Amino acid sequence: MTAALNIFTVLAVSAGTFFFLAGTVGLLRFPNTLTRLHALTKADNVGLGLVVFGLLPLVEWPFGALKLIAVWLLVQLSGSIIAQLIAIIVRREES
Amino acid sequence: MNAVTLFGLCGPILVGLGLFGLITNPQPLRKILAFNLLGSGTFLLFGVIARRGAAAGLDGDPVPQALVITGIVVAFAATAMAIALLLRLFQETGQATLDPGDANDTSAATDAL
Amino acid sequence: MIPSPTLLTNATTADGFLLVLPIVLPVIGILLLFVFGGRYVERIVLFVIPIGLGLAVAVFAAIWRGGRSLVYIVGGWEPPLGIALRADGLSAAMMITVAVVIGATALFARAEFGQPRERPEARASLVFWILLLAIWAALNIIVVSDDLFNLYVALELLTFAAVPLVCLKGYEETIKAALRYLLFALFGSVLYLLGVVLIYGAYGTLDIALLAGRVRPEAIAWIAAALMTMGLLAKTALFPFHLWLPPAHAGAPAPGSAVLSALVVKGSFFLIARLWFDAMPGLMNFAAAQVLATLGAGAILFGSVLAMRQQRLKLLIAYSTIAQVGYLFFIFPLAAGAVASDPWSSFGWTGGWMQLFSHAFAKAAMFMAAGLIAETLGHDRIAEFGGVARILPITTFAFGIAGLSLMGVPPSGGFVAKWLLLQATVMEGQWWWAAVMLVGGLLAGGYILMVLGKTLSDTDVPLKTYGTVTRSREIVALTLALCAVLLSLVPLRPSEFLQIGRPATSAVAR
Amino acid sequence: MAAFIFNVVLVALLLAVATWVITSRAAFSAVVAFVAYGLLLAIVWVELSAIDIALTEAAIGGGVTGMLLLGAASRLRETEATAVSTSVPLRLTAAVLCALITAGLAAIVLFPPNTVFTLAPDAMAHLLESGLGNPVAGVLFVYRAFDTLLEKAVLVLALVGVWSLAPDRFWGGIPGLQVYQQPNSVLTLLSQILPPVGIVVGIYMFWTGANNPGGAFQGGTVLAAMWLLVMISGLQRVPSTNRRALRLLVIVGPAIFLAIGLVGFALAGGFLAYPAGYAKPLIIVAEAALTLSIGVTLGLLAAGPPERMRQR
Repeated sequence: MTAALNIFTVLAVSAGTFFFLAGTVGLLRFPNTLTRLHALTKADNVGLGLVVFGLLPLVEWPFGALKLIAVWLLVQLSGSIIAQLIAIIVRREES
Repeated sequence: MNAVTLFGLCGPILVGLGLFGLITNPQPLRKILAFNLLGSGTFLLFGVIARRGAAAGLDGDPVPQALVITGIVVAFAATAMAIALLLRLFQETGQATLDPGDANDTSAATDAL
Repeated sequence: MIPSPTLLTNATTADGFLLVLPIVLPVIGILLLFVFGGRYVERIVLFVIPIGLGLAVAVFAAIWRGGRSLVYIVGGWEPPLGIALRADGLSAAMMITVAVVIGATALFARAEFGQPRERPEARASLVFWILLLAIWAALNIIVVSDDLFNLYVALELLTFAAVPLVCLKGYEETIKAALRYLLFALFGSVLYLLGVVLIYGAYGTLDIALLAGRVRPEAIAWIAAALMTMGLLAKTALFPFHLWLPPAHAGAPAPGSAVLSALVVKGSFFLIARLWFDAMPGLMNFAAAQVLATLGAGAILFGSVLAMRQQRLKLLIAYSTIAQVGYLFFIFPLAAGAVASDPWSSFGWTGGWMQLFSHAFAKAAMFMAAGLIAETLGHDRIAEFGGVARILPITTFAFGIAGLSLMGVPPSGGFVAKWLLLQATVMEGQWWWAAVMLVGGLLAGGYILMVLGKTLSDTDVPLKTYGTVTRSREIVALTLALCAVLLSLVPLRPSEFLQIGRPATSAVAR
Repeated sequence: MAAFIFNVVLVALLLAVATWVITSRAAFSAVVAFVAYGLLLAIVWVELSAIDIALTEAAIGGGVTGMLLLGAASRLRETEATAVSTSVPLRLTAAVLCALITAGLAAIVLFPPNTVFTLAPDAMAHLLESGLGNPVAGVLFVYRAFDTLLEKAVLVLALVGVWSLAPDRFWGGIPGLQVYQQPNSVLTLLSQILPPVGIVVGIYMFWTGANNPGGAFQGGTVLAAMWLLVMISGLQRVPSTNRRALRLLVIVGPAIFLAIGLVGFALAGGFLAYPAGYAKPLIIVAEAALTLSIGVTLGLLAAGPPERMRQR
């Protein structure tokens, strides 16, 4: 059981890290602000989600897990709103 | 080398970087940034001293840790005041520099009254 | 070279609680002013200042009568875990000087920053009084606190009170001066803090009395002492860290300049002295003392020459501060010299501190006189001072006798100070400092007489005046100048009061 | 081993970002780097087992200081072109001086004194008397309460200093915080959802600070952030600085702390001493008031000096 959970954790966290990596590459390589933003938000949300998901079996239940999920939700909230704000500014500057 | 020493070496490097920026960068905003770097390098050094003082079941000596917190608050107050001064200077003059000419004195002060 | 203070103990003494009150009172005043501001400014200030003066006198009297230090352990937690307050004769004398100058400044400033009850709250007025009380609180902590980190917080309190005072008028140049001052001061405080960190790491305490017994002359102590001293020198505006001072001190409103020049730069000097004489006496040696005094000598010559070249009175006085602060640093080679049997009863020790006290009174009086002249004429260009002595005789007189003290001419506290220091140079065989002092005295004579000569000269053109100043403010300036003269009544020998509470010298191994 | 590699990478990142803060040409990107630096530094503090400091650093270094600097950098952007650089000899001299200081300090880190001094046992020995479980809180509110009291006075004074930069005619007016001009934007949404959570977190941080990492300052900073958010999004007006209630909020913390300290004179035999058995409740009362005051003071410090008289 523990072995299975450990394998699950390794897989999920690795996958999450991969998304972070992809997002970072996108941030560095994409040509303009909007596409960079796209790379960053998509990758970060999924990446962090997978990392949190993978870590769930390792933390105490229920409060540790709830804290992790709360962290993920807060990052979702602020990340998406900041992405919107940056996009608004980009559009205003372009027009 | 263990992790504590590693962080401990970070402190002096940050102090050097901050000091260099504080002395050489002519823009006040950059000086303020450098001051913050310098301050955090100092705090880090203190943090390493605290960590090395781990005893009595604690992971670190709580006295330096508390002093660092006080120091961070004071450094923040200083930053807030410096930025307010800088922005006021900008409002008055449209510039944000302390004239490089008066690094060697006298002329700038003559209209002070 | 300095005795190890094994006899200093950390236990609250009978009147120790007196040390807390001069710190707490101004803080209460600040909080009250901040909330009630406007209508109650004058009442709050009139309440706080006389009580504060009384408390300073009480501390002085307790030490005078008891003949020993007052100690207070805050919260009952003894160092190294807690913080101790300690006041010896020197601290008490500092506290009295601070209280008198602050009190006089408050009287002087009422005309400029008074707040009539029916008028809406004014910016400059409320801010000025809060800053004045904050400077008072910070200096009172600096003279009594025995803990290096606590002193750091007090130094920052002093800086944050002094910087807004510089740009209280809000002119472009004063804002620049304030920003430059703040950057210098922050540079100084971080270096000081860096030294504090190293000291804690090496010796496990920040208590000055405990450190005295633990610090050994080794690399880490030297690095810490060098960093702390450099930081404090930047705050004291000792040559070559003086660049920020003239525009800052000249740009502040007159009562502000008085406090900045008379007291604020002395706060960090006091700490340098505490550091070398009290916290790390084992480090003090000939070379270190000579370096400090050389910088002081540089300040005397450089500051005096530049003062002579100024065209505006307030700048002239500010440059003179740079020079006069230089004399203070002679205390290091002259009190810690090898010849004097012990530092506290040396001529250099008393002379150095007399210089600090007399300069505080004289410089405050001078800046007030300069403020009165500027208010009357609408400018402070020295070249156009002809006839000032006729319309402002009391002010000119105050400026003149304060000037005597700076020149070191009797009867004045400055004379006593400089005579004692000269005496010490002879006894220590360090004649080179005597030469600098004599040149400095001549130069001071030059710039003071230049101003006085102008005010006494007559002009054909009638003097245009912009405003009038009240007699009472002139008298405040005169009283401070007379305080500097009064110090000349001190006998010309090492003061016993300034030795109270200093570690006994019997235990010295030479 | 893995942990050590993590730390090496962390340190490398930290130093790279710090170098960028100093050497970057554009001030704005230097400031952005500084915010990242603050967050990395918070992780370093976690690694050094100083969670209280990590929280403070994240809240201040990465948070409020970052906000102040970003605001300043964006306002000052147009002035950058006029800046001149310092001469090469000065830079070289400074570089040598700084390298010397770095080397000296590094030597001290590498060759620590043989005897390690620590006050940890002392601090723990008396912690029970205070009823606190967090030794850092014990130092801040019991052993060295005097420092903490002074630090609060420093904050009030800094606020006075910032306000004093207002032009005379705007004294008592409204701080020049830049308010986001579009109603019903996504920012409005954020400032409706986040503050309830943030306020709970802020209060929890203060409350748990007695026994766990956290405390008045960290909690107060979170409260300040929430207040700033609702002001910037335009959901709440920026208050006039002449309001008596606002000023009372700024000083209520220091005032109560000072009052408790003075009560100690009468009841516990010393300034800032707590009567036996009452230490913890008194500290909690002081911390609660301080949390509120710190929140308001930090918010006002970030909002800047008064710049107008009437509400827009």
